[in-house]
Formats: sequence, structure tokens, C-alpha cells
Amino acid sequence: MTVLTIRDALNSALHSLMAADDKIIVLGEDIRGGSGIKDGQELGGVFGVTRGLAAKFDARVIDTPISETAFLGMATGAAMTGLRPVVEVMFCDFLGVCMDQLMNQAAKARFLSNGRVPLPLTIRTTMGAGDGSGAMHSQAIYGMLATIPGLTVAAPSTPADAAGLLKSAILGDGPTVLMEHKGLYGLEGEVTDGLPPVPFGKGRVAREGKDVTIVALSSMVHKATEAAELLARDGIEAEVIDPRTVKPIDSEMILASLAKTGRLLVVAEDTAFAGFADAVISVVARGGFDRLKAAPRKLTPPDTPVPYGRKAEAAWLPGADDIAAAVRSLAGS
Amino acid sequence: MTVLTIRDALNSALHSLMAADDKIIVLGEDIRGGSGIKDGQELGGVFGVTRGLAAKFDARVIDTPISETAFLGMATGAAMTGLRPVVEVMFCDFLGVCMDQLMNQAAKARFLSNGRVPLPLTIRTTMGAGDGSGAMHSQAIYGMLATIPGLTVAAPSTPADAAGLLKSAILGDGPTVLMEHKGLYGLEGEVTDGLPPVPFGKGRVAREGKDVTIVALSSMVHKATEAAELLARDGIEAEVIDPRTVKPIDSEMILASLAKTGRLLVVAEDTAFAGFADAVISVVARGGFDRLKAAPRKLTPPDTPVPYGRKAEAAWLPGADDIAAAVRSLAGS
Amino acid sequence: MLTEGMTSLVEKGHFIRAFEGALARAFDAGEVPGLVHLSNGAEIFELAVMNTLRPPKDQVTGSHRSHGIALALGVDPFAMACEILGREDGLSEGLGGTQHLIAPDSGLLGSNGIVGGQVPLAAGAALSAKVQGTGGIGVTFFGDGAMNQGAVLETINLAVALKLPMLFVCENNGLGQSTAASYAGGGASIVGRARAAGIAAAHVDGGDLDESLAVASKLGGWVRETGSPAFIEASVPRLAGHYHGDAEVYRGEKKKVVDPLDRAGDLLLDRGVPEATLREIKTRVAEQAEEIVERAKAQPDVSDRALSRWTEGGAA
Amino acid sequence: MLTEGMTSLVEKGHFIRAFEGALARAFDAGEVPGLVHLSNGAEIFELAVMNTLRPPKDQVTGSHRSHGIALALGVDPFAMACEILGREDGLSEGLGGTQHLIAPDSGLLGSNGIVGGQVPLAAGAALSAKVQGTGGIGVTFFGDGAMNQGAVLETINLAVALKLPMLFVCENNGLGQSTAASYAGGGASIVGRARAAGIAAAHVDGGDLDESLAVASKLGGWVRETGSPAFIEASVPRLAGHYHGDAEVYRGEKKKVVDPLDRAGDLLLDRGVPEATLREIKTRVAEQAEEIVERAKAQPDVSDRALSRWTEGGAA
Ligand SMILES: Cc1ncc(C[n+]2csc(CCOP(=O)(O)OP(=O)(O)O)c2C)c(N)n1
Ligand SMILES: Cc1ncc(C[n+]2csc(CCOP(=O)(O)OP(=O)(O)O)c2C)c(N)n1
Ligand SMILES: [Mg+2]
Ligand SMILES: [Mg+2]
Repeated sequence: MTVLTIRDALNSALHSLMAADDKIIVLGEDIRGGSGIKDGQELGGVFGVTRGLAAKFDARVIDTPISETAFLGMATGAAMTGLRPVVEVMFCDFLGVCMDQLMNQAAKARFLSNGRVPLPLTIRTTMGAGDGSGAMHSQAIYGMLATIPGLTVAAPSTPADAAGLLKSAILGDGPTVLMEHKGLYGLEGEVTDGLPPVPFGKGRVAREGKDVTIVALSSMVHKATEAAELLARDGIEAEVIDPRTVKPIDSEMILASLAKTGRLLVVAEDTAFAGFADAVISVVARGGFDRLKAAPRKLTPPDTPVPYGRKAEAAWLPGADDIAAAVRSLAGS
Repeated sequence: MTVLTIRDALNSALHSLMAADDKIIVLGEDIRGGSGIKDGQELGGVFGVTRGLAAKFDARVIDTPISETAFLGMATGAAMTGLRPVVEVMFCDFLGVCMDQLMNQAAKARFLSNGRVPLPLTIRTTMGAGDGSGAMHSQAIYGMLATIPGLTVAAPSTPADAAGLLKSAILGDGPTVLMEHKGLYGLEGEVTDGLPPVPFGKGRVAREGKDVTIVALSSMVHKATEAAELLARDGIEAEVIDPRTVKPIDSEMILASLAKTGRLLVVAEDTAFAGFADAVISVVARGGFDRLKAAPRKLTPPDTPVPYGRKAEAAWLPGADDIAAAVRSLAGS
Repeated sequence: MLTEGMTSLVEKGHFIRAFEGALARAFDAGEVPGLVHLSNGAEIFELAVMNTLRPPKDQVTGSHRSHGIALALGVDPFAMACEILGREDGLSEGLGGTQHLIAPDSGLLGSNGIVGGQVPLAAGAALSAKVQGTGGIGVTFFGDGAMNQGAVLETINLAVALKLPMLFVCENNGLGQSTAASYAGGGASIVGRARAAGIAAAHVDGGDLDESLAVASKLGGWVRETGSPAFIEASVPRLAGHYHGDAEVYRGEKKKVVDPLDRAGDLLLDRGVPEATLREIKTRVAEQAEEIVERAKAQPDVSDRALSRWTEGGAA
Repeated sequence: MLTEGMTSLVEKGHFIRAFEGALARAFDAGEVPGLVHLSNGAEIFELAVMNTLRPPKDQVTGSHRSHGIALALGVDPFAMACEILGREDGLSEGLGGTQHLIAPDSGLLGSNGIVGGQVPLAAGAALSAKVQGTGGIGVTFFGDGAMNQGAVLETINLAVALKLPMLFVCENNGLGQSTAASYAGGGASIVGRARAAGIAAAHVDGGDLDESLAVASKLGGWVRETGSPAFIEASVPRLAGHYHGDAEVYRGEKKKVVDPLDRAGDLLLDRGVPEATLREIKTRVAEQAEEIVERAKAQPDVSDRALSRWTEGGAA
């Protein structure tokens, strides 16, 4: 066991996989950084996740123009022809400019070939509000992405899961979007040596409890756990489930928790309508109706873009207090 | 009262609004059709919805290059500066190539200006499987679009609603996506003279019933009604609710129906996970839990791209028989 | 090119025309699930380009109008016909269809339903070849209309910036659906736009077989030898509607164009190939094409079974 | 330009520099919610372009780096500072922030967080002006990096095809974040790429005030008179990091560049403006800027109240 930040866990996973398989390439904007500029020290990505890769793997680490459509499509084509590309799309907000390559090309090619074409493509991108980045650098569009047939969407909350899900994505056969929360890069946590892959579709019980089930992803797992500690003082034991993958969702784990608690709160950072929270509530309402003792609840940001001002952003994001309050009213119902 | 097809109702609404307000412009690919070609007769859009507009309103009817990003963005900018543009995006599958202009520009500008900038933008697009158009000309991504804060998303099932929702969109202040089902253009129905606007967020009871509530949109309304007729023979009276707008959703009408029936089936053509069906189930599970007598159900296509072959496409789409079967098992539970 | 090779190429051209003719009749008979976009007029040029390629090391992507490209690459016509008819033994058992023909074994990485969507994918094939040192190249076909799509414009620049072994092939048939290329492209020269992006580029009359062979081999060779991208703009006629069944009222009076297949036939006659041979070729390939499409029509539709393999485990 | 006008322009340039300096200090003091991208080096050129505009008939869109553009257009600096600090009386009461400055009354249709996203929007302003016959034009500023984004490339063509009264302004500072423009653009000339698309285009040294004024007025005038689009590529230095606080290690040894503000100052000295006047100007605007940003810092953050007006009725 070692302690690593999410940033370093991801970086370390990239280093070890790239050393083991020269079919893995990494590409994106500024992921080398400083290309074309002499004597420049490499940036290694604006969040530093690809640091040091250029020095080791040179031609397999590729800076691109600001042409997300072209380079995401290029990565998709490369995945269809023998490589295992890892693309960095700097912020998930930018997926809008290359959504066709994501939703129609990368996500559909395996199906359209009836399984004859492999597509080992990993798209790393960042998400999340809380740092004053404003409406176009703060979104968390995992619910939107999960609507796309053919995509796996994952959103880790810990260093071990970040590295493990990244490995599963890179070693897998299909396209995966890995959503890294900007606010969690510096988060430290214990990781098993060798950073083992984490399978898709398997959640994690982040905290055990018997009274209420909270389903949350990414940074919301930490807020939910914080809320659970507050609630414990009042004798309410909340179970926090981190599905880790948005799609495929671990319905089994969620329903098993429901069997224990009978009460559900979903906390999400993506959009309010038709997002992750609604999907989980639907899973539970359909598959766990008899286990529900009270109406399920959700806590999401309001249905607006992410605001810039500090107070607005804080109000917009679900916080530990909001979660605790929602659980209290749920537990009392 | 007159009888019109959806195509003609839309066309007629465009003609009358454009005659009344010269701030309304229409633009898109081939919507005049034949431009630059001498003596060509105008196509009026590949589905004929904009037929005759060029001859009447000439410079306000604009053919564009195949540059969805540029022309959707142009329409957005035009809406911010005094015009009321109506853009045709030929198939909603193509929204991938201009998703940034939709999700980050058109949808966010009013919020980012704190309401100082108007954005009367109408995006007409088509959707729907059933005609062998394959995976990139058949999608129905209304659930995905509805996740975007700032957008209104509507999907009419009748000529009156098609014209009425189009009018509300054009006369309104915000960006609206109107999703026209390709398979319904020829559908005839009665319309009130003058084609009055239909307000957003207000559903329509397509068929009254007391045993089960079926919520469906667009072409699924007709399949649900067909199923309801089948069910009526067995003494099951299904109520069919057509919300007409995906967002804002008419929760009130849906919950009111639930109060009567206690049972919910949502039928949707968009994707299986985190789509419209999950959103409606969430509305009901959260807001109508006490009224639910049985677990809510949904009927959606499987979570794959739209297949091409006839049998596959028929199997992929929810049909009246599937709906009837789902209602039967629901009514019996 | 030797007369023998050229005769075989022209034979392939006639086969493609006949194959699509048979498909069109199948469409009229209600046997095709969707609309088909025919290559009429572009066959000779496409064959000239394929003549320089070495699939499957080279991989090609195409647009919605890719039957001709696929056949020119040597994709099995029966598997193709079955796919376009949505039948058993189709390339993807009918899941993809006419706009999603995929046959990487023959060098066809894929055709596409999104105008321009195929272009970045071919950059990926080029990158793969470069990184793995296979000596292969990526090739992409697209239309004049696609030249105004961001995906295409970005990829031209990307290929230059990353020095990708990639051949761009723009088939300018003067029309994007009902819209004139000259209008949509603002009157600018396509090859000029490409060249300004820093790519080696040439224009060719795609109805001229000799010239097409020369330009294709020159620019294809450039890509292979230098590892840098190149761009061909070919003028080709669109001899039929945008899709089969398109009434083309918008087109007004059609200008008379000589069919490139006839022009190629004339080249053969000039070289002393007897007219009877040409007639015999046409008859033979027409029969072959007809037979293949008939066999495809007789195949069952098993696309639902193919689908079910993707839905087992079911939707969430 | 008369000396008086030029002096006032240079004063504005110094004010912009000082304003952003004060913002940077506010950032260092923890008063700014997000990152700020400063215009250092581009002020003079931007002022030269604005000199030919007639807002609000003309509408301008800009990139993430738009403080200078906004101020050059005459947007109220206090409302801007409040917005950038996320405070009461900000343009959008703090909902938008530094990358989303919107002030159409002053001709600023909007700045943008998506590279290239602002460019199609300006085409809309141009179309509005054209359809409504206002005589106005649409103007858009973007960087060398944005020149590789589909939105920009498509819009250049669209403006030509539709004959839009639109001015494209590409500020080439040699860098997109840490990536060299020459690398990302494949070594091709930006103005050459634009010209090949059929647009009137010129390159200018954006550090040369006289030349910038001349080129801006020539091409701006062309757009206004002909109703057709035009394109300016301006070389401007990026005197600081990509954002304030960027360590720029990737940049290696920086080439020495003369600050365009100093060059413009020299022009004034040549015209006989006393050095003392220039010094006095700098001191004065520094004080003004400081005072404005200080006042903004004293404003309360009411962005949560602004937000609540958008959430009443609540999320579904
Ligand atoms: C992004 C996108 N926009 C629009 C369409 C609809 N569409 C299909 S083919 C076509 C015309 C294409 O013209 P061109 O590129 O010249 O190819 P051609 O049909 O002439 O071979 C259009 C507009 C599409 N499939 N994808
Ligand atoms: C679509 C998109 N991709 C990437 C980014 C991240 N990003 C912001 S600014 C920038 C560099 C832009 O370079 P340039 O256009 O030259 O403008 P400059 O910063 O030099 O003014 C990048 C890559 C973005 N905001 N949007
Ligand atoms: Mg064409
Ligand atoms: Mg730059």
C-alpha cells in the first residue's frame, strides 16, 4: 500500500501501461506541452496528469492543435486499426465541439461492424464546479454522456479507483469516457501496489449504514460521506454507495443497499433533468419498489448553467449540509 | 377546423408568422433548395416543410453550406441581435457536429447575460426510427437534449401541436428544439383555424382512462393509443398522456393522472439509460410515491444504436403490442 | 497502365454501375430498407485511386456514397448486397446498412452517415500506420459539400501538423444534395483551400482515366514516400439524383455530360480493344451483378437475431 | 490619426494594461473566483481595430482573452471589474465572469469560454445587420490556436458564401496555451488560409499602431462598403502567461519583444508629445484602474441572489 494523489495515481497508471504495451498512445492539447518551443520544459497536460510521458515515450505522446473533432476522430480511427489511444479532452465542456465523433463515430462503430472492429479508446476528461471556472469549464455532463449507446462512462472518487478504472478503460475493448473531477486531483488515498484494474459496473460501498442509502459519484461521494458523519451524531446511519461507473450502473449493489435501508437519496453534480439522479431513481423505483419505505429523493444542482460568482457557485453545488438535511427529512418520512 | 398533415401545419405556421413579422428568418441546408442552379424549382427542405417560403420571403430564407456549427451559431448570434431565426437541422443525429453551439452557446447565453440578452431561436429538427435510415439518421435524442440547462425541448404528435409548438417557439424568448418525427409528417389531423400557439409545459390527455397511465411522446403517443384500444377490449382502460414538451415537463398532469390510476408506464423512443423515461419515472417516484400502486415501468428501445435491417429495426422500436403487454403485466401487479 | 489492366479496371467500373443498377431495382421493388446513394459517374475515378492502394495495410473511409469505393477496394459484392438489403451474410448482418459499410480486411475502415464524419477516422488509420511503421496510409473520400464541414477542415490541418501519411480525396460533383458546390463553397477553389493549409494538392478531371491514374499514383506515392499528407480534388459528374428516387426538380435543365465510363471505353477502343469485347464485358458484369443482388434478395432478414446479441443482458 | 486621438488611444492602452494589472493583484489577493487571461501585448492592436467600429450597430465577439477588447469598446470598467470579481453591479451580477463578458450596448455581444465558439455568433450579428439593413457589421476576435477549430474554419466559408458583413480578427501571439502556433497550424500562413477561402485578408504587425490603424480601417471599411467579409491576422506578443499565474516553464527562454505600448509611446514622442505627458498619463490611468478595482473589491458578492432568480420555480 502506498499513498498517492489522484493525479499521481493516474500518471503512474499511464507510465506503467505505456511501458508494457507500445500500442498505447496518448494525445491531446498541451499533453506534452511546449512542443515546437526549444528548451521548453514539458507541461505534461494542464493538470499534470501526463507529466513525464513525453520524455519516456516520445513519439507516442502527441500534442494536437485545438481541433477536438479531428483528434478525437483520429484516436477513434487509430483504435479501429490496432492502437490503444488515450485522448485527453481538457474539460468535458469541450465535448460539445466533438460530440459527433463521440456519439456517432466512437460509440457506434463496434455495433455497426457487428463486433468485427475493436475500439479500445479511452477518453480522459475533467469535470466539476467549485473553482470559479464558470459556465464552460465546470460542467459534469456524465448523465448526458451516459445516454449514448455504446459508451462506458466512469467517474472515480479515489486514487485507487481512478487508476483502476483508467486501466480497465485502456485494457478494454470499447470506448470509455473517464471523468476526472478537477477538485479531486490533489486528493490523497491509499492504493494497492501495482494499481490493479477496477472493473466497470461494480460499485463500492464507501460507507456502511442501515438507515438510508445515498448514491453519489466522484466528488459527491466525499460530500455524502461528510454528511453521513454529521448524521451519525444524530444516530442516523447512512450507507454511501459509489457506483464508480455511471454506465453500466451497478443496479445490484444499489438495490441490495435498498433492501437494508428502504430509503434512497441520489446526489449528483450533473444536470437536474434526465441526468444520473433520475436514472438511479428509475432503477430503484422499477426494480426495488417493494423495498422503498418512502419516496426516493434527489439532490442535484438547479437546472441552470454553472454560475461564476463564489456565492452562486456554492449555492449551486450540493453540499454536505444539503445532503444531511435531505437525509434527515427522508429518514423522518 | 381544417384537416392538415403535420408537414402542412408546420409549413402553414411558418408562412403566417413570416408574413406577420419580418424579423423571422429561416435557414438551413436545402431549405430553399436548388440555389445557385438556374431554373431550378425550389425543394423547400428535404422534408418539404419550408416549401414556398423562398418565393415569398426571398432574402429571409437562406440556404447554408453543410456547416451546422457555423450556421447554428450564426442563428444564435442573430437571435441575440434582433432576429427570430428558425434553423432547420436536417436530422437530430447531426446535432453532434454542432453540439457546442447548442449546449454552450445558444442554451447558456441568456443566463450568462443575466437575462439582458434575448434569444428567440427555434431549432427544427427531425427524429425517429422506422424507415430504414440506419444509425445516423434515426435517433431520437430528446432525453439527451433535455439535460441541457436553458433549452426547451418539444416533440409534437399531432398537426395542431406541431404548428402550435412551433409558434410558441418562434414567438418565445428562449431557445427551443422542436423535434419532428419523420414518420409523422404525413399524419393528418384536425387543426383549429389560425393554428393557435400551444404553451410549453402543458401536456395533453390523448386518451382518457382509469386503470393505467401511459406517458408517451411524438410517434409513441399513437402507438400507445393503439395499444390502449387493444387493451380496452380486455376491459383495461389506459390513460395516454402526451406531455408534448420534454422540458419543461408537465409533472402536474402526469401526477394527476397517477392519482386516478396508480400505475405508470412510460414509453419513449430515445435512449434506454438516463433518458425521458427515467426522468418521468423519477418525477412520479419522487412526487407521486403514495399514489403508486405498483412499480412504475418503462418501455424504450434497447441501449444500442438504431439498427438498419427491417426486422432489427422493428424489434428495436417499442410497438403497440409491446406496450399492451407491458400494461397488462402492470395492471395485473 | 497496360491495356489488360485498363480493361479490367473498366470492367470493374461497369460492374459497379450494374451492381448499383440492380440495387436501384431492388429498391424500387421494396427490397431495400433505406435510401441508397449511388456512385454513378465516380466509378472510374474511384478505381483509379484504388489502383495505387495496398489494402489492408492502407485503410479507406468514405461518405454516405460509398458503394463504388467499397467495390473498387474489392469488398465482396455479395456481402455488400446483403448488407444493403439488410440480410443474412451481410457485412454486419444488416445492422449497419448502406451508409455503414465496414470491411477492414479489404481496406474499407468504414463509410459514414455524417457528412465529413469519416475524415478524422482515416487520420487515425494514418496515425496507426505511422506509429506501427506498417508503411500503410490512411485514405478518405468525401464530397464538395463536406469540404465546408469542420471535421474535414480540422483534419486537413491536423494531418499537416502531425505529418500523417494520409490521402484526402474530395469528389466534387458540383452538388451537395440540392445545393450547388459553387454557392456553398463561396466560389473558392477546393484544391486552393487545401493547398493553403500546407498540403500537397492537385485537381484532376475524374472522368479522365489516364489523368486520374497519373494524379492518384503521384499523390498516393508522395504520401507513401514522404509520410506527409496529400489532397486530390476530382471533378466527377453526379449522373443521377442525390439518392435513388430523387426527382431532382431543383436541378433545372441538366447539362449534358459524357459518362466517364464511356470516356474510359473510348480509351480502350483507341488502344485497339474491339468494341465487341466491351459489349461482352458489359453484358457479363450486368449478369453477374444481377445474379448477386438476386441471391442477396433471396437471403433471409436475420438482423433481429444480430441485434439480440447486442441486447442480451438488456438495457439498464 | 491626429496626435490628440492617438494620445487618447495610447492612454486607453495604458489603462487596459493597468486595469489588468490591478485585476492580477486582486487575483493574487484571492479576490477573483477563477483564472484570468490577460491581454498584455494586444491592447494597442485591439484599440486600433475598435477605432474603425461604430458600436452598438457593430457587434463584437471575443475569446477567453477579452478584457482588452471589452475596454477598448468602451464597456464600463467598473461593471467589468465587478463581473470579473463576481460582485454586485457586475455586468451579469457575477453569473458570467471573466470569460463571459456581455455588453451589447457597448458593442460587446460576448466573450467565450470555448475556443472558437464566439466566431459563429458574430456571423449572426452580421446577418442581423444585413437582413435589417442597419449598416452595422459583425466582428470577431480569436487566437492562432482557434484557427484550427472547425467553428472558425466553417464560419469563414459561411461568411463568404452568404456574403456577410463580417470582420474576422485573428490575433496570432504564437501560442495556444503551451503549444506553438507554428506547430499547431502545420506551418501554414493563417492569412493565406483565410485568403484561399475567398476572403479579403491582410496581415499586420499588431505592435505597430500606425499600420494597425491603417489595416483595420481599410478592411473594416471594405466590409462596411461591400457588405462582404474580411480577415485580419495580427502578430501580437503574449507578454505574460496563458493565464495570470502561469509559470510558463514550457516557454523556455523568452525572446525579447518590445512592448507595443512602448512602441506606441515612441510614436507619440516622435510627434512631439512630451515624455512628461506620457508619464503623467501612465500614472493617472494606473490610479484610475486601481481605484476602480478597489471599488469593485468593496462590492458585495450577490451572485447567489442573481442565481436564485433563475432557479425560482426550481429544478424539475
Ligand atoms: C453533418 C451532416 N449534415 C447534413 C447531412 C445530410 N446530407 C447527407 S449527404 C449531403 C450532401 C453531401 O454533399 P457532398 O459532400 O458534396 O457529397 P455528395 O452527396 O455530392 O456525394 C447532406 C447535406 C449529413 N448526413 N450530415
Ligand atoms: C474547444 C476548446 N478547446 C480547448 C480549450 C482550452 N483552451 C483555452 S484557451 C486555449 C488556447 C487558445 O489559443 P489561442 O486561440 O491562440 O488564443 P490565446 O490564448 O493565445 O489568446 C485552449 C487550448 C477551450 N477553451 N476550448
Ligand atoms: Mg457533392
Ligand atoms: Mg494564441
